[in-house]
Amino acid sequence: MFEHVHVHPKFFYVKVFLALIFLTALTTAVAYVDLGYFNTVAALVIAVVKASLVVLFFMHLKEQEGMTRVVIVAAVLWLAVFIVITLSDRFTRHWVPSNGPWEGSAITAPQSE
Amino acid sequence: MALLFFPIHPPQASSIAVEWDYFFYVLTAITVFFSALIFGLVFYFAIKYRRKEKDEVPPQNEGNLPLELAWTIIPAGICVVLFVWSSVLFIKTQRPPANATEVFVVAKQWMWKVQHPEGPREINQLHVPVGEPVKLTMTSEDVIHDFGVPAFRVKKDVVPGIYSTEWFTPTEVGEYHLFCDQYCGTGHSHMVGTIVVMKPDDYEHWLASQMNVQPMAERGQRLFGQLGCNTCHGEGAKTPGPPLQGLYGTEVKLQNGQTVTADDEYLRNAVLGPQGVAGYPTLMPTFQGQVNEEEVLQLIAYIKSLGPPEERKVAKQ
Amino acid sequence: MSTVAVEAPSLPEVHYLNADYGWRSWLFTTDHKRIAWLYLFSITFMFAIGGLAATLMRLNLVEPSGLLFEPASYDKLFTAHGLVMIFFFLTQSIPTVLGNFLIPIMIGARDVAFPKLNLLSWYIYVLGATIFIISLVTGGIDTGWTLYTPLSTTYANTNVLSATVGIFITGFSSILTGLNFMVTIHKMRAPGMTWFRLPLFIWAMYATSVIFVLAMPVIAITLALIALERIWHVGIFDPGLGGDPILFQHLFWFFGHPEVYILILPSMGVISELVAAGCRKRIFGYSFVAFSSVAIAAISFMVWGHHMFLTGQSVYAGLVFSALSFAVAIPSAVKVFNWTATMHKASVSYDTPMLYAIGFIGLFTIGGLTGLFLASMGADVHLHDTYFVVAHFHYVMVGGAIMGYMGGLHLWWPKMTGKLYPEAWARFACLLVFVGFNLTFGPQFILGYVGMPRRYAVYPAEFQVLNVMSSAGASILAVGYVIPLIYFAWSVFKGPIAGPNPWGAKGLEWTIASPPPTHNFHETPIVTEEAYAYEPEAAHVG
Amino acid sequence: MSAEAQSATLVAEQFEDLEQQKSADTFGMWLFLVTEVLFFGGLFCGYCLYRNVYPEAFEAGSHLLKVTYGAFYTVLLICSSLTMALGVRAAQLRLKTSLTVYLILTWIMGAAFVFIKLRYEWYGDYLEGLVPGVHFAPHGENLEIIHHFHALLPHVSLFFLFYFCMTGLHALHMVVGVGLLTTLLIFTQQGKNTQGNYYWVEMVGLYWHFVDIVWIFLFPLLYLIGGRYV
Ligand code: HEA
Ligand code: HEA
Ligand code: HEC
Ligand code: CUA
Ligand SMILES: [Cu+2]
Repeated sequence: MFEHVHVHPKFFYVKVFLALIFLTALTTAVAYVDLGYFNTVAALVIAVVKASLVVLFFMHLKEQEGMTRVVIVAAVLWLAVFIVITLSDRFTRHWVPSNGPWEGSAITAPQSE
Repeated sequence: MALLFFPIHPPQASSIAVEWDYFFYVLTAITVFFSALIFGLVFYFAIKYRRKEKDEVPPQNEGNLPLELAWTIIPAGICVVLFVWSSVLFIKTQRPPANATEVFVVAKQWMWKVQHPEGPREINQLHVPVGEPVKLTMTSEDVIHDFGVPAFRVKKDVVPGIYSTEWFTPTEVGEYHLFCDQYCGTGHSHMVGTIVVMKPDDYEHWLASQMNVQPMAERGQRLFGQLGCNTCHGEGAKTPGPPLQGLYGTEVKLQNGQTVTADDEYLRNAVLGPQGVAGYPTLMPTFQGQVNEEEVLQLIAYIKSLGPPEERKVAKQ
Repeated sequence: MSTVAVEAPSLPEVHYLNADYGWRSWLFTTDHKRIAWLYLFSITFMFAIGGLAATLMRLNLVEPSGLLFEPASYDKLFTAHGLVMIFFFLTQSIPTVLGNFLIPIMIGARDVAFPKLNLLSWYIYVLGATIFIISLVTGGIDTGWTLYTPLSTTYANTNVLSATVGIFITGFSSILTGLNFMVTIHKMRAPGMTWFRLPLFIWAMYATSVIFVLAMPVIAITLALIALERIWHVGIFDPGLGGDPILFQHLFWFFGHPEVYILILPSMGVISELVAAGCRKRIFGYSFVAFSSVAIAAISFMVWGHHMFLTGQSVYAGLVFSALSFAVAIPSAVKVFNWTATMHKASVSYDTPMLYAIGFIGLFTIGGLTGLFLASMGADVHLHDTYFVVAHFHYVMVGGAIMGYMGGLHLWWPKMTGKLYPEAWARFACLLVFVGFNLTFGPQFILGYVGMPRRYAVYPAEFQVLNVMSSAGASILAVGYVIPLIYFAWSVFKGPIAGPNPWGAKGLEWTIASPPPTHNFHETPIVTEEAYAYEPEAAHVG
Repeated sequence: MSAEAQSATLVAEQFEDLEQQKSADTFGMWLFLVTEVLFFGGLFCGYCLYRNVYPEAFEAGSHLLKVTYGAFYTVLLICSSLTMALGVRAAQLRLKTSLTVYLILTWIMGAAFVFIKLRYEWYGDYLEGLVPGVHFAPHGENLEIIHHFHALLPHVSLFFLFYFCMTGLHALHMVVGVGLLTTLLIFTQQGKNTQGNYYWVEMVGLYWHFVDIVWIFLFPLLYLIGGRYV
């Protein structure tokens, strides 16, 4: 039964490795270019790509059964929900809710007397 | 309800309390209805279909899709209604009317310190006139507290480092409980007080009878001198700080390119430490630890009293 | 077989309880059934501690000025009560006792996937509980079970550090248990045991395990941050240093709300089994009940902010949380209605387990519906942090979760011990619990509406009558919990022999001897039918 | 020993066969990693919050770190991931010698990571007064950078708090990983990993790669904030 194991050639791993090294160089280089806001976006996108490479090929997620994939996606999703909602609180705390249609008047500015 | 030996509802003493109770009764009705329904059915089935023989097996069934849908959709519908209604109510409680009288509250373990802009200060008491909206601006010197007045159906956490607001319009003259509702340490249950709602005349009378009345803004002005603020913010100061005249309510440009509104909370932060206002060096020293929250409120009152926003805009152009 | 079995049932010669003797055979066992017993003893001990604290609290509240304690001691009592009940009793209760005992049997496996890890979880639990108890006896902790900052990080000068260490450690026990159960349910099912043939208890345990795995790590790291802040005062939650005290509440409730479903979901699973067994009927709408467990688990991760409506949380975030809180009520409602419908045209037994199930359905409905008051932001403005909240969560946790746990214990006690408990006493205790419970927590709804804040050691005199009622109820409730303790112990020695299937119920666990042999099944069962496949005329009692 | 009997001794009693055991173990490991994601997740959440509240302080803090270190660690960890992956492959192919070599290489890189981090980077930070709670008093050039960004010291301190918590937790995982590798090496010498049950190696591999992934995120989030052009 052990013979059914799917063994990749060495070169398979070396390719992934080279891609990772390249992306590391890229992310470092990009940091030295002024993209303003997009510096962060670029850094994160590259990090996600790198992480996916590791998960898919080094960790053989591609060969895992469906459930494992579901579990991984769920974990990342929950983490995202967690972070997004928490931040959304902090950054909308000062929004004053406007009058709604039920009050019959138009939107008002934040209260100041 | 003197027939009962215990209260079954709190006094209904604010404008929101009426609306609130109405919503509460509806919720209660729904709860009673569904609880009675479920209890009733369960008891009824339990009696009607009780096991009659030791190894009896009833006919089986798989379920019923229309029924499932019905008891998914009906509660969902009720929930939507409740959600909208409660949210509208909530938003009302969060938006003080523009004409509200301001009162300032500082909580600390374990007391409530209240300042009226006109000057009077109280501890664990708050005097307000009946029929006028009151807006509280609250902060804490230590842990999180909560300013709750059951008779008014209002409550809000009082968080250190943040100005939280709460408002109500008292409708009945009387004395009501003020509770600290957020657990804040050993003295939590002693952190109670009284809200005294008075007829407008009585209230004026009370205001006048207070000793040592100095309006908050004046106290702030005195502090402004004592702390040396005017060495930088005064007329012709050597080290230039931004002029504070008419600052309140305007948009402030920061060095990092953002603009923020100079509201109470911004002023609080600005008094306690540099904010990075565009066009000025980050020289303002930090006053954290040198002024307490009440004094900060007084300074803010003073800064606010320095003129309306319009003048500033004109002056800047 | 339509006639009652004539020959008296007898105990099997060798079973998991007598397969081996001596304390080593218990403390080093990897048998999931024995580990269930280890947990049963430890959590009952913790329940007694939590209950003792509750009793003292209720005693204190008889007098408006506090009958027994200074506020400082009262604060330690309710903190100990909340923490013990939540982290050291209810979280473990059904999963580690009934779950451990039943999951492998119900899915037709010899044991859980990682038996050694299972034992390790128990040791971790004991270690955490010991540290926690030490922190209690050496001075206690007075922050409330919610550990809000900056009170817990800066201002409290009680044993916050050691208590958090205890909870931190116990959290890992739960993580490992959840992981173990998930793998077991995925990988160890007997041939033919498809997902939709699983008993609903397994579905519920699965959903619970998912929450264990996803939520427990967050509380672990949060507690670590508290410790860090206490030791070095670095300012994560301290507004004076730029920190945000409300961040703590996000971290806490991101765990905290899923945690309350950790408490209720297993109980819901048990209720499904109790109702099926008590009615000898397939659960009405099996797949709806099964999926609602999963739906509850999923939505439960997105409603945490309903504990923070009044903290100064953004109104917009509040709206989202409120809407989702209403959404999570729907699957709960679906469950309640399906259980009720199952009883329609059933053969309802009046055995104790079914009585507990009936109690659960009613009380959980009340508890859940009062949860809707709190999920309504507008209503929460007045009810937040009053006794209304206390009443709400005791209705769902004591009236719901513990009723389920007690019912489950009664249903499977004959399986665990091979003995029957005295039915009359059991029904009497159940009745006491029901009456005492309602008397304890019913008045608290009114108390809350009238305005009495929670965590008050002293209170205004006008609340006294309601408080005395509540305390009176608590004493009845306490008796209702102590009686089972006695008759369960009695039954182990003197109880009549139960036989493999005393209830005439369906399920793999009823096909094997009581108590079961060490490896549960002599040969791996092959499952060919759905759960609860009751065939008319085929109930086999005995 | 026949293959049949040999595999029987490897299967724990609760399992039917090795296949079931292997898939259970692997799934268990993945689940464990999920809990790890959320364990780190709490810190990431706090990090995201404060980074957005005090962007200038986080930029300033980041500029006090040395990109060279960060980049070097990243490359080191990627290399170690490669050797680990090749180690798993060697175990699959039952190549005892090359498995040993790969494990040793991975071990060395892991240990080097921890050593350099503690001995040079963290100790350096300590000397520069960048450790919140213990010794936080940035001075000299560092202080200038902080001023340059108009950042406030307490906020920069928050950055360093997250820096130390996150890299600290990561380093702790590295230490555990190195311990696991040591165990694996012993097992390998006993021949346990090259008789078909390569999945112990695979599971340690999963863990190792996971720790690598965490670093892949930590590197840009901590060392590369806001661009380096200043
Ligand atoms: C077992 C634990 C458990 C469970 C299951 C629940 C279930 C629910 N809880 Fe509860 N809750 C707690 C334990 C639990 N809670 C605890 C411990 C606290 C306090 C924490 C602290 O501060 O110390 C708390 C506090 C709490 C609050 C915060 C209150 C405050 O502090 O101000 C809120 C607010 O939304 C809330 C809401 C809900 C809702 C909407 C549900 C829903 O899931 C309920 C769903 C169930 C039903 C709705 C009943 C069945 C339905 C029907 C029979 C049909 C009819 C239905 C409709 C018409 C919709 N809970
Ligand atoms: C699972 C959870 C759980 C359970 C079961 C209970 C059970 C009970 N709880 Fe409570 N409770 C909480 C969870 C729970 N509680 C939480 C989370 C809080 C909030 C804490 C906070 O604010 O931080 C709280 C708070 C709380 C308060 C509010 C305190 C305050 O805000 O000031 C009160 C007041 O009446 C109370 C009462 C009770 C009572 C009377 C019981 C009764 O049901 C208990 C009955 C049980 C017994 C009496 C023990 C049975 C006896 C034995 C097992 C054997 C005896 C021992 C030996 C022979 C050795 N609890
Ligand atoms: C050493 C000089 C100095 C002193 C003393 C000083 N400030 Fe300032 N203040 C400044 C400077 C410079 C700025 C603008 C730079 C900044 O905020 O980063 C400023 C900004 C402000 C602002 C924000 C103004 C705006 O336009 O947004 C307020 C409000 C303020 N100070 C109030 C005070 C108060 C109140 C005191 C006394 C308790 C005080 N300051 C003492 C120098 C000073
Ligand atoms: Cu202040 Cu409670
Ligand atoms: Cu909740």
